[in-house]
Amino acid sequence: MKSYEFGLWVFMLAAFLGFELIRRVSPLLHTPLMSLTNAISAISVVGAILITGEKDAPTLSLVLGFIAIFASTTNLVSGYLITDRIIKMFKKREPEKK
Amino acid sequence: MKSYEFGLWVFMLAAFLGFELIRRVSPLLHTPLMSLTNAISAISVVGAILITGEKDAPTLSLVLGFIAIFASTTNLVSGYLITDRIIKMFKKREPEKK
Amino acid sequence: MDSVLPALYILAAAGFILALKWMSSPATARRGVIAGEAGMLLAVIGTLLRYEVVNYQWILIAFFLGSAVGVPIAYLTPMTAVPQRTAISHAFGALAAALIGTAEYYRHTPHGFTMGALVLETLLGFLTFTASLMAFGKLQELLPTRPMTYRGQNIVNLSLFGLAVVIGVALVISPEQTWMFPIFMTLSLLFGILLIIPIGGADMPTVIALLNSYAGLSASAMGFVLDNNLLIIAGALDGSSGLILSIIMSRAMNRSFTNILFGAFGQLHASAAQATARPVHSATPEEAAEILDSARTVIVVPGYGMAVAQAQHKLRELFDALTRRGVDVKFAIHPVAGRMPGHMNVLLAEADVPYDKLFEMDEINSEFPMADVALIIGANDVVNPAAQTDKTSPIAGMPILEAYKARTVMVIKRSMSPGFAGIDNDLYYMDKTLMLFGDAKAVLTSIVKELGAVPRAVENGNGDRQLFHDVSTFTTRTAEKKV
Amino acid sequence: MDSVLPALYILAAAGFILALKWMSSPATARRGVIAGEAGMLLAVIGTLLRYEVVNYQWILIAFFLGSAVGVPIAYLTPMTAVPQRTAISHAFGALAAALIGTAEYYRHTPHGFTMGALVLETLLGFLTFTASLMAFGKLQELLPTRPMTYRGQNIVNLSLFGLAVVIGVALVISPEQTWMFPIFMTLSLLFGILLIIPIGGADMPTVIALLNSYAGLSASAMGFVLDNNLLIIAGALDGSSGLILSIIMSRAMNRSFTNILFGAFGQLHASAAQATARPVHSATPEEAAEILDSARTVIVVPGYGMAVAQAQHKLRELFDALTRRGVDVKFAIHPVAGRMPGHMNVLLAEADVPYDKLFEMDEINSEFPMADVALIIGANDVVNPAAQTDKTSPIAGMPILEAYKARTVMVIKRSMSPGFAGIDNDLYYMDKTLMLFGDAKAVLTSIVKELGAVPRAVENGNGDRQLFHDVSTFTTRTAEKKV
Ligand SMILES: NC(=O)c1ccc[n+]([C@@H]2O[C@H](COP(=O)([O-])OP(=O)(O)OC[C@H]3O[C@@H](n4cnc5c(N)ncnc54)[C@H](OP(=O)(O)O)[C@@H]3O)[C@@H](O)[C@H]2O)c1
Ligand SMILES: NC(=O)c1ccc[n+]([C@@H]2O[C@H](COP(=O)([O-])OP(=O)(O)OC[C@H]3O[C@@H](n4cnc5c(N)ncnc54)[C@H](OP(=O)(O)O)[C@@H]3O)[C@@H](O)[C@H]2O)c1
Repeated sequence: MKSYEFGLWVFMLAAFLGFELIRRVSPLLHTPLMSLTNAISAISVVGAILITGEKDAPTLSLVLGFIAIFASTTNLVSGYLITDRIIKMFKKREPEKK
Repeated sequence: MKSYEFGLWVFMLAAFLGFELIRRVSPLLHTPLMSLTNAISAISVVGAILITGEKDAPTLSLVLGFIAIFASTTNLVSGYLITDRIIKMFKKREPEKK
Repeated sequence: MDSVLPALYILAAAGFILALKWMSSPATARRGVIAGEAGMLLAVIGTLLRYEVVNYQWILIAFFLGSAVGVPIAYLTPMTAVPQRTAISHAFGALAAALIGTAEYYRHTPHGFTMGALVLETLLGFLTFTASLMAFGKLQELLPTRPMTYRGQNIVNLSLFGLAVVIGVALVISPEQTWMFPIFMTLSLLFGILLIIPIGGADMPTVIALLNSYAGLSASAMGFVLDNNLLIIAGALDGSSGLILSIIMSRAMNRSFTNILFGAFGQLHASAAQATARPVHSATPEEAAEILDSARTVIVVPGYGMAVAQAQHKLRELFDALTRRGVDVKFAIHPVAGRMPGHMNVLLAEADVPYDKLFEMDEINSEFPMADVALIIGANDVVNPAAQTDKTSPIAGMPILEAYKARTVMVIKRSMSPGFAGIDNDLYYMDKTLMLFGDAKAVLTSIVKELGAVPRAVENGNGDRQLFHDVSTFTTRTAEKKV
Repeated sequence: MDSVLPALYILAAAGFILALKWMSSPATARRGVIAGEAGMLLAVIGTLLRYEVVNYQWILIAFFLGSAVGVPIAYLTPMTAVPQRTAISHAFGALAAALIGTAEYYRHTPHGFTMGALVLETLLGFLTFTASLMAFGKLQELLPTRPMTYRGQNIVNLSLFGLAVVIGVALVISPEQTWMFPIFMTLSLLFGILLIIPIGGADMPTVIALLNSYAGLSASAMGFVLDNNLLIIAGALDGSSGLILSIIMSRAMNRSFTNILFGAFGQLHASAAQATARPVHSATPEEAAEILDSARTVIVVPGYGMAVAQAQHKLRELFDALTRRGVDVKFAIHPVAGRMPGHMNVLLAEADVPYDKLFEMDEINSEFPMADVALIIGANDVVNPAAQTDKTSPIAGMPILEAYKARTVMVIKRSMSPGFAGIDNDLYYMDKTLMLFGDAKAVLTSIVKELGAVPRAVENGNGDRQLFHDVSTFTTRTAEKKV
């Protein structure tokens, strides 16, 4: 089987799964959801590492890869941290419940 | 990449997806759900065809494959038909709604 | 061709996924079935067209025979026998998977990871095969339904299973030792039988769901063996479905898997039902008809007894008669009422009760205190207040329908004998409870007939309906087993 | 090693899936973030350990710089600026994807399917990059926020896009023609800019969600290029998330995608807001405090104005003061109140309002008729009854919060000027409506201060609370723009 064929299987399943998962997210959390998916999209860092770290990478790859790693790391770090910061704000007031 | 590795990817995604999908099914429909998944499990027919239809299949494969095709076709046919039969029973009473 | 076939498989998988997705609500369920059928069609065509497949005659004959058996099963199975059909169909599916694994072993004798998958496939396939047959036998009452236990049973079963696993591992290590395979097969088949023997007939639905899950896993494993994504996906969907249903069921019964598999629950408590002679009020169908007619709101709680008596059509007639008289009738459906998930829903749907009159436990429990009558038809455990009040009860903690909060409770059953859990029900002895002894169908028939005779309460000149009966005046008799 | 790395990737993907799964409710959301972080960590480690990766210094420097920029962004961004941050982060993500595609093109010049994926990756990457930068500019008000339109704009944009697609296809057919690539790049970048120019600042949130979806698809395409399942999965999850959010938003605004992308909506109706001089009742903060104090139930409707004024903390103080006085205070959250999905929820959570006091539109709409006071703070479109009554209104059919059904309506805003949709709001002219003109934060501050001064209504000897004001006695003035 060709490898892109496997890619299509994986894409189809992941897209369905994404729909089911996101549809369930409470509107309360749509803002942190946006920053979380932002952070997840920083997965490009994987591709960036692969092209930058390669043996004998040409200068073009090095330069573009460097920028790409920088850009996705920024996303990665700020995305997770800000999501965490937002999530921490959501709390039930404990004393009121008891 | 080894082919079973792809299999693991696919399995992981499909299992998550299955959980999300089934959790949403209304209890109203749990009985037809059971017969539907029954029908889907008749997908074994694919494997059965592959071993029976092979060029120069040994007699053992032929016999076992034949039984397997028979068994899964029974499932397939009765599973879908009975699900359909059950589903047709579920209806809102139209006159009452208007 | 070579790029079309994989596309067919991907579309087939999407069809299965959409089938489950659309199954989530009655409005889209039919579309779901069609998507599932389309998926299967694509899968079969996509397989038949593969260049490896050259030999068609046996395949077509088997197709034909399978359809010849499948069609009558689909149309002749009564709705009450759906659990049995499910069981037998698991048996068929698992057998197919196991046989394919066996054939593949003798043909190609795979190694490594693939052999591991093959061992898993055949183990689960064979054990699910015999276990499902046993479950079928118990549900169809071809076999004794009570759990059969003996000392050391769990130890015997576990050692057998352990032995099967050991041989399985040995096979993975040296697949060429073909002499081990028949032993492995036999052990798996045997374990399937022994697994079910100690489980009571009433626990079968949960077990069946679990077996569904095993059958799915077996199909997934087959996908790994044959390097076929479609099988992996369909198997995984199946496997999670079975697992979730069994979790839902055991949660609604407030029991754990281990308890079901090793507990021999039904047996344990059957003895708890000593008919302590306590007085109950009983009533005749005429009296019941009068009370129902004068009620404003009635909540019907159907249970296993309604299914056994096939009383759903009569119940619909009662529903129609009462609705016509202006009574507000609702149905309260407990998640494990009856003997399989969604059992009551299917039966009532079969009898044309509109599904927007059926309410789940959480939706309706708050309405019982406002209901004039709770009419319990062949249900027992699902309305037993002991679940809430008695911490030592075997069903303690199981969520129940709070029928005991209704102003009047009417119970249709044949005797004072207990239900599936085998325990007494205090609800029957309450002052506001009236017992209508008899077969559910017979009693409902009489009530419907009487209702035709009773003049409509609203027409009594009195505009507003009122309950005019005093339950305590009804015949009091001492509870005894009647069956 | 060779069997560990793929396992790391699979676990990473599972981490992302669990992250989204646990994001579904506040109780599990933190666990979700941790799962996401763990997934990312595994992905990065799994990549760094791959045997192809031999050159670490640049990678580590870039890591360091990225973190140095990312940490301050995370901690210094005020909650009101979250939409902008999201936009800039999409720009970064898309840029990374596009650059990786470019590097891969010049290094390996793939063919066939892979080249198709690469073209898609760079097209979406570059256009999302510039489009997100533009969106950032509009949200941060570095660029004029109103839509900029000119005749034939759509035709220009579409032809540009068409040209980019044609060159893209040509590149797929003959990837060796490297001279085409820079043109392709430039066109994609340009199209991103032109796409956003005609869209109003207020439509940005929907556009941003859509760009999120594009960025996700771009990452998925990268996965196909680099033959990397993890990228495909993460991209697909991202893509569907963006798509669903934009669908939710446009549905809640009762508009279509095409309308948002080509409609230049904000512009169109800005002119509709002619301040017809009609009389309104206005009140002072003291009067408002009195009314609130004497109410039993108050429903607060926050909107964009609360966000702009950063009034959420004062609002919490008001909530506390009223709750202490025995008033039942609830918050009604419209799905598109504010300027991004979940905007109000985040701000109120930031100010420590317990989230079980926040109610979605469908939950709370039935409660407005029973509410003594609906307190509208900087919201406008989401409570405009024209959506229900006036079929010709641009927001006709958009579901609204039915604040107009409350016994008394109080509105805090700075003037009579309209909101995002640019249309007048009849709610303000109703007899039971009181306008509290001023900045939301300032007005709330005064009300809270006054509340301290007013003696508690319950303490007036009169046990049961009663509304003792007659709205029509309040100052009537003629509506004019105040800003
Ligand atoms: N639904 C599921 O998925 C599922 C799965 C596994 C286990 N279960 C278990 O099954 C039980 C279901 O509860 P349930 O309340 O529905 O049933 P139940 O507790 O088993 O009680 C059924 C009652 O129906 C009466 N009955 C039997 N035949 C009758 C007839 N022909 N006419 C009138 N009455 C008749 C019986 O009393 P008489 O003999 O006196 O008539 C019996 O008390 C629960 O304990 C549940 O845990 C359910
Ligand atoms: N949430 C989303 O995801 C999203 C996405 C895209 C579009 N939108 C759109 O945004 C709109 C949101 O509706 P909305 O009711 O929240 O807001 P709105 O209709 O835009 O109205 C906001 C109101 O707040 C007032 N205001 C502004 N600054 C203020 C301040 N400092 N103090 C007090 N009041 C102030 C303004 O009136 P004054 O100038 O008189 O003060 C204005 O009327 C909807 O039309 C929606 O379709 C939302």
